[in-house]
Amino acid sequence: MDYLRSHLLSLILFVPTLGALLLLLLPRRNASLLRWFSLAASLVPLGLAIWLWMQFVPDQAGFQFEEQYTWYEAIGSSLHLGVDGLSLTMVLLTTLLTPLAILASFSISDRVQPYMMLFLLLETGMLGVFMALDLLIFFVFWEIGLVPMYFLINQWGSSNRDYASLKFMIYTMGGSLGLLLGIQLLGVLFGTFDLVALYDGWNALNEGVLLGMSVGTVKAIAFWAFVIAFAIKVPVWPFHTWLPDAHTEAPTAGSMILAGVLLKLGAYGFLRLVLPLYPEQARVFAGALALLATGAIVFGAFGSFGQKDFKRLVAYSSVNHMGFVVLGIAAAALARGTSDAHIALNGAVLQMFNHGLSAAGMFFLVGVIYERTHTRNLDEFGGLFPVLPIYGGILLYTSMASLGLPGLNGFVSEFLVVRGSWPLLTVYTAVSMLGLLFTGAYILKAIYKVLHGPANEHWTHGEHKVAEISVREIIVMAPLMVLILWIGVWPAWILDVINKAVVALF
Amino acid sequence: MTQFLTDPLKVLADWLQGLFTGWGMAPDAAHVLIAFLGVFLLIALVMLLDIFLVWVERKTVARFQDRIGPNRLGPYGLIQPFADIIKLLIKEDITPRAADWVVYNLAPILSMAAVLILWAIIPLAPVILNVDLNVGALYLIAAGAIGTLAVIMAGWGSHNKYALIGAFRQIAVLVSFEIPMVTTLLIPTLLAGTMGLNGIIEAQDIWFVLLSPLGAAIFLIAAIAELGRAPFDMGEAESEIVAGFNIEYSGMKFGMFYAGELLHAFTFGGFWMIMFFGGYRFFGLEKVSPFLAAPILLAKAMLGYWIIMWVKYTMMRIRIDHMLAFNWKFLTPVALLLLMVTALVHSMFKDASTLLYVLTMFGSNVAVGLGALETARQHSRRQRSKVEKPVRSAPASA
Amino acid sequence: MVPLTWYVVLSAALFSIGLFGVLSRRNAIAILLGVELMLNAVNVNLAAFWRYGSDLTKMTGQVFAIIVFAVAAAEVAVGLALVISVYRRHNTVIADEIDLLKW
Amino acid sequence: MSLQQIIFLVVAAATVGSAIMVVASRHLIHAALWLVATLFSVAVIYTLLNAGFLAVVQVVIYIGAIAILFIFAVMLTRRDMRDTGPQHNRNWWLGALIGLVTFAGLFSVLFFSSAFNKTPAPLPAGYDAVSLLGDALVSPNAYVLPFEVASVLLLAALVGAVYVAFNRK
Amino acid sequence: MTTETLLWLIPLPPLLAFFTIWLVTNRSKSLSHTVAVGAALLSWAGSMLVFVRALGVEHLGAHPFESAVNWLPTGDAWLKIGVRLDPLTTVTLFFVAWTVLMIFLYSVGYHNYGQPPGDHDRPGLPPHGATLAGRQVPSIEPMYSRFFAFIGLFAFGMYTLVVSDNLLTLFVGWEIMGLCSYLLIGFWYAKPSARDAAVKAFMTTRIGDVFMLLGIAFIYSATGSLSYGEIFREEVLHTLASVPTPIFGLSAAGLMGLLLFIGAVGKSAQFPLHVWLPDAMEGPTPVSAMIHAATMVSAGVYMTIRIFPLLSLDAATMSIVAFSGAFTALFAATIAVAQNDIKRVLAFSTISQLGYMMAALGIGAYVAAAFHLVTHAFFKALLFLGSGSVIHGMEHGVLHTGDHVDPQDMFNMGGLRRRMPITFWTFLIGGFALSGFPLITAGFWSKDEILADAFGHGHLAVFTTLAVAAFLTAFYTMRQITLTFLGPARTKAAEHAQETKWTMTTPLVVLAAFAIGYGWVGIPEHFPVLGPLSANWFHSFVGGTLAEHPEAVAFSVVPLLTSLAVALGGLLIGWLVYRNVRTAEHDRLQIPLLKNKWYIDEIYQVVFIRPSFWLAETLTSKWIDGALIDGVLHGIGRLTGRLGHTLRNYIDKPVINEFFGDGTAHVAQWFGRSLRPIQTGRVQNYMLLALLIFMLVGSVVFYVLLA
Repeated sequence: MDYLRSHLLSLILFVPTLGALLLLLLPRRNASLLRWFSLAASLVPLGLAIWLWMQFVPDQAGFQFEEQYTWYEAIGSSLHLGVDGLSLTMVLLTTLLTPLAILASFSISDRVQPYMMLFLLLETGMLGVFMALDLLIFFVFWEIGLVPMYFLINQWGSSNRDYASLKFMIYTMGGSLGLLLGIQLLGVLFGTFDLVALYDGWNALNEGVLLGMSVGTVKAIAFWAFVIAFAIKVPVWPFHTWLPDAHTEAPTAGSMILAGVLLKLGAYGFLRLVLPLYPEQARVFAGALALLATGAIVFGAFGSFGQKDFKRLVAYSSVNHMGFVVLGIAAAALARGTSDAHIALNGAVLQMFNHGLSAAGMFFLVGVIYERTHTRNLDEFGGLFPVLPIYGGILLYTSMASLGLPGLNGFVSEFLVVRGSWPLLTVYTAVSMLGLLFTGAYILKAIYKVLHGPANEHWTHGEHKVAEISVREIIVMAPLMVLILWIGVWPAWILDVINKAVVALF
Repeated sequence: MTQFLTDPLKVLADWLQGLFTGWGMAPDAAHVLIAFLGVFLLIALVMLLDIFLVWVERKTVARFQDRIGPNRLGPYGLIQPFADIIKLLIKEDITPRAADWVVYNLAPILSMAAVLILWAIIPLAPVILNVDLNVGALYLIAAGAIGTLAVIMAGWGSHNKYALIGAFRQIAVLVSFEIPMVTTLLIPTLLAGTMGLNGIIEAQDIWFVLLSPLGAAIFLIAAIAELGRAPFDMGEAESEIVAGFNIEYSGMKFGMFYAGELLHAFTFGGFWMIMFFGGYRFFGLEKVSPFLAAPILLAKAMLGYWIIMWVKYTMMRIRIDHMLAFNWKFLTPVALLLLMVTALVHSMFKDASTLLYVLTMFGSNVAVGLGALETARQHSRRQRSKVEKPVRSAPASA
Repeated sequence: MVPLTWYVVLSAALFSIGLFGVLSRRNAIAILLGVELMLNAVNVNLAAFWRYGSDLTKMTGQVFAIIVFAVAAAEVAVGLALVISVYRRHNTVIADEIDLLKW
Repeated sequence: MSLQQIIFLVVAAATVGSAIMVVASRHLIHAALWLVATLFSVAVIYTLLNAGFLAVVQVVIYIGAIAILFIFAVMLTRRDMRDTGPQHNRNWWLGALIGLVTFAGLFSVLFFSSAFNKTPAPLPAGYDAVSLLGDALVSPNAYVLPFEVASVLLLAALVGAVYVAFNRK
Repeated sequence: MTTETLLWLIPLPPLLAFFTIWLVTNRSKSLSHTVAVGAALLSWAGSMLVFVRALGVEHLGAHPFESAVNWLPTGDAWLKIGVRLDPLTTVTLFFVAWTVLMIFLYSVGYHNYGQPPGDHDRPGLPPHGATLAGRQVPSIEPMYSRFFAFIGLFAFGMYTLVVSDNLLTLFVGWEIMGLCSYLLIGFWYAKPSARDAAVKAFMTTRIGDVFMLLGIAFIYSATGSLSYGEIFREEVLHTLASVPTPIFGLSAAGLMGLLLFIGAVGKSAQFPLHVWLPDAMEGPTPVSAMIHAATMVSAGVYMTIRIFPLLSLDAATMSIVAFSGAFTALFAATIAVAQNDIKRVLAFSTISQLGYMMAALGIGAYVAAAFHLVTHAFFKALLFLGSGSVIHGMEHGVLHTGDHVDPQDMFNMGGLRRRMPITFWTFLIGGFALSGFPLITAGFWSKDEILADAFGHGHLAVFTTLAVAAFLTAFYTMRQITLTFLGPARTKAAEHAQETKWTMTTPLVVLAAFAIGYGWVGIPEHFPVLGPLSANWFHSFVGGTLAEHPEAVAFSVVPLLTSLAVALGGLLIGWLVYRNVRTAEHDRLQIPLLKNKWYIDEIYQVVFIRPSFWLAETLTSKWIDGALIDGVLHGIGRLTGRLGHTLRNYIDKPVINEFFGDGTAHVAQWFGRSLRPIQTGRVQNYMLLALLIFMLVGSVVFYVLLA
């Protein structure tokens, strides 16, 4: 037990890798064994993460469950893990979504072994980013998370997958180049990559000359290097165009994880690195950030509303929702330390979690219907409600959550963000309301096109008759739905942890 | 006089030493001479014993086969072996033309020698240790190696298919069964903490058979194979390859092989007893006088020999591939496993109360044995089903 | 007492004989025999040096000898296996005739 | 000329003689048997060196396994068990030369260097080479690693040999 | 059980009913409606209990029942949510409970419980009737259970909204009702008109909601709290009133009020955002009643009354409210005149009545507004249910006769007075209440009070507008009654129309009772004769909600007479005109402008909806994302590709590969070729060679170098 306590994080982090390796030993033919094994392998971290949540002490500031192992002493980088309220939430989200995604991909029958392995590796990558307290480790996991996703899209994706995967890969890589340079700068400057150390050192350093420029300039450049990397990942308008392609082409479970967790990496980067490392620059450029965020919200909503492809529609909705996260972050950057900032950040982090739930759910539901009809074109659906009452109910429920209906989770976070950013960024907030309005528009459009309207005979009769959602798929949705409602009705349980962390950090 | 009773050899040696030096011989030379005398004495005794063994063997097999056996010459036909020897001696001494003279004639001598050198290390009594080699157990194997050599020389030397085939088969058996034998030899070594036979005997306040019955069993099996006696008599499978490696031999050369085999069997009986049944020890009697101890050992050896005979005359011969498979796939793994288990349990319980110690050791052995048997049974069942399936399904398909 | 020199000379002799065998026998197996001789020579040396060493509690010599045994066993096993398989393929064990490995 | 020296000389003579027969004899089998003889006398030399363990192991491994293996191999690689044709290759004289030169060189170096003519220290009382050897072989601060490596090597050799010699027909 | 606990519990039964029906009893129709009605009954009982208790409290307004819990941690504070029972809540709860219960009961009959399932009814379409023993009879609704689940949720929303003590939970209930209206209007989702209506309703109200959300955020950030008790404290209000904002020079309070008011405009279908309400008639009639009477639209007004303290701080806002309200009242009335669909008429009348209330608020008469809210809830529910009953009867006739006329078109009706007496009389009461028939009907008292206030506070413009609207109201109400019930039947269907079952008539009767009786609790003190008889309980009670008690306006004859005149006049004229109009052609008021609702929908279509589609599909997706951003990306990609190509062709291939790479290889090859002959392939030769060389070197080293 003690061992478990003291190595909890590394266990959570590496159990999936272990599972992936063990997966190699299993017979390749026996698909069901592989599936169930990988499911089990991904359930272990979930269990551990829940235990972690129980053991976590919200009131205690700073990082908990810290672990530090020497990794690359020569350049002063060590495998330093730890969680606070922010990362804890994200860890929970990741460990929750991965089993669901794996369960969702039970329908994959082509090269199950590599598929599942990639998934487990992906989980490690994502968890690593959330747990890392060392810039280099952070970056390493950041990139690790990229590779499996690339292959998932490129190998198991749909028609246009090559383009999408390449775009995803190159775009994100390109973004992270700047990040790498920034990290190097810090590392070289202080001889350590340890975040906790850098927080003080880097902030203390304010005047003087670096690389022939004034520290301010250097910091500003580094700031943008970081911001662009994360902005691409989030994605903030106008860096978002990789997202619709990637999401649309990725396999269902892939999109679940992509929307559910990968996007959060960027936002998390903002919270973990940008705000603490560059409070000054963040305050200066908050306006620009807010502008981009508003762009994401409004254009995301518009773009989503303009799609004919169900999955693209959902994909754009991610842009729209993540926009709120960034808006909250911008607000916090502007007025660090005020209660408005805290509220905005609470909203942002909670929005990350909520979007993780609802977006994953939406993508899964899209996948479900795609598996049955093999089309994502909204105009080809219509009137499916009588055929798929249960599916319809679930779709309504989930889309309402993503629409931000009060009583479901989306509302709480969006309200908090709006509340937090209103006094600070009044105009941007007001404009972003347009986005909120169109959120409703595209959600309703989807339901309108898919469920409502005169029944489309092609799907309701004959050999194309679509089958009702299966029990397995319901099981995938159930936890998401429960959480959606739970957070919507009683957010305190999670928001309390977030809030304490936020107050302690900013 | 009492000293003679307690330590006769020493008395004799001293006396002779005195005698020779009295004749003006260099002390070293005298010493060497006495040593040689001792060796001769031992060999002579052993040979006598060997001749006696012929009688024993024939009697026992007769009894096993519900005959009477030799019964004309002397009481119970005790004189019969001597008659046999005379017969063998007066036979013509044949060497096939194609045969390789040296090798051919060297083989029987070697095979006899291989047995005889074994006696160099047998501790007959606490004071009659012969050579108390500190690697006795290994020496056993080494001697076995020489026996192997004899067999192959015989097989090759007599330039005869059957002989060669027989030799090959014999060698295959010998070489492969050496491994479980060594492994099981390690068990007494491990328990006693020495490879010296006397040390092993000394250590057997509790006979090792109680601590490692399975080890004893495996050793016995391996020994029988080593002897090349039924059911493992691949070398001379009368019904298949007339008489195997000694087909071309006749007269005393054959006699040597024959006697060698008998003595070998007896000797291994003795070693078995030494390794697992306390050698010359018998509830403290051995302390009284070597004149008690040596007979005790011989009696025990005779018992072991009898058991070996018992096996030989009750079991049918096993096909060679089965036998090798049995060795490599069953006996060796079990022996190794047993060795590990023994080592483990021994190191865990040796300081515990004697009763507990014995019980755990015995229990672990039994457990290993049963487990092994069960696995084997499973395996064979699977094999059988594999073999039988077509038989069962054939009529259905036809 | 026997001086160490005798032993080393003996082993030198063994070694040279083995070397000759290795170099000049045509039969692959015979070559291996030569190798065995050389190995033995080495072992004799090792044992002798152990015995004549200053510190008898250092078993280095014997340990080396043992390891040489192991190596020898391995070498023979593999070597003979090779010979046999070559024999299967080319029906010869004459070293000169096995010269596929040329330009 | 003490007793031991006599014994040594006898044994040494036997060794060298049989060794020469190994490389000289026409019949491969004889060569193998002569090898056995050599090995055996080497074993005796070990005993003279108070290395009983080595002696026994020598017999077990060399005679019991290696020699037998040789004989097997010989028999497996000869249709009829008689050897035909010359046993030495064309430039055997070169080999002989090299052998001689080697021996000469070594002899000159060894025999005339004073470093080697020393006599052994008497074995201390209660000196047990075997147990010492055992400790040396398995004690972690001695030779356990080479020992393990050797065992692994053996295993590999075993597998390799089986694989190579396996008859794929 | 303490009143607070009770308050917490009141909304729950319908919610539980929703989940129970959704998850458990979905298959069984009878179970479902039992659960739903049972839940409604429970909430009703709770509300009544609370109501009674509330009556027993002195100065309830000063010290309301309150209880709150921490909900959201915000920084170092908590956002509390809770329940609150003050007079306004009490009266609202009262009518909500009654109407909801009645509507639940009514729905059982309306969806033909007990009838056989239809021959080819499909979920998503209204039932087409079944053949029973060769005769066409109404068939039961296929999605019966789902309907009850939805209205259960709806009721939950309304109750939450009413009992909550803060704007946030109010907003929660608000939005939940928005969802339910969407679901219920689109209940027959397979009907294109229905689904369009649903989306329209949701989106239109959402526009309001978005502003309301902003308003809430504004209030929250300004006052740090959302519960009425906090934000309506004197000092808070004072500060808010003093803070200026950049937007039309409104004070912060005014801006907040305005934002929230826009929300209400959306919900209560005030002028710019009224378009969804008429289309909402696509839903089943009980839904219409639910939306237009009991709950949703009332919610808007209720909220506006709630924030009245805030509102009243800024005159500008007040006047905006007043005028938009008055305008809506008139505007909607004009449209109502020209409608033929029995429910649409009612819908527009609703809009105009809500306009009344807003106007009343605008002029500061929030008590009157509340009063009218309650009475209107009763009689409008009555009217809708009545119209539903009429339609039902007509459908019966349609099925019976088999000639398929629109059962909702008033010009297909007539003479139903005899066919369905109960419906007729109740509808009549409702109608008269709506048109403010003097003295007996509740509508009269409430409407009169509004007029009186308008007059008394000197908002003459408002006063006149409202008066005209009132006249029109009376007129089209009478028109409706005449066309529907009086005169001979216009179609065979109407002849064979049939009175509906007790489940539908009972609610009518009950509501009728309220439509008459509820007026009596609010008779102004100074009213001749009647005034002294009964104290103006409502005024004193609800008036206690606010800190400063609004003084009852002095009685004057003008408004009284006006209201008498408009009401009676309207009724009379209506009857005279439509007494003998047989077909729609003869109806001279069918002006296209009015009939098409002033072409508002078409205008919106052109001004907002099309552009938004263009924005989304063309501008954002095609141009910005597709062309601009991706274009840039692809450009970069192509550029780098070109660069790599150049490097490869002009550097790598010639220089590195051919010169360095192959060159080295060639040299090595040459060496190899020339050294080849040494390779005899005989192992012994190699060994010989090696040893010879070794010896040479060795001897050289040993004998030459070392010596």
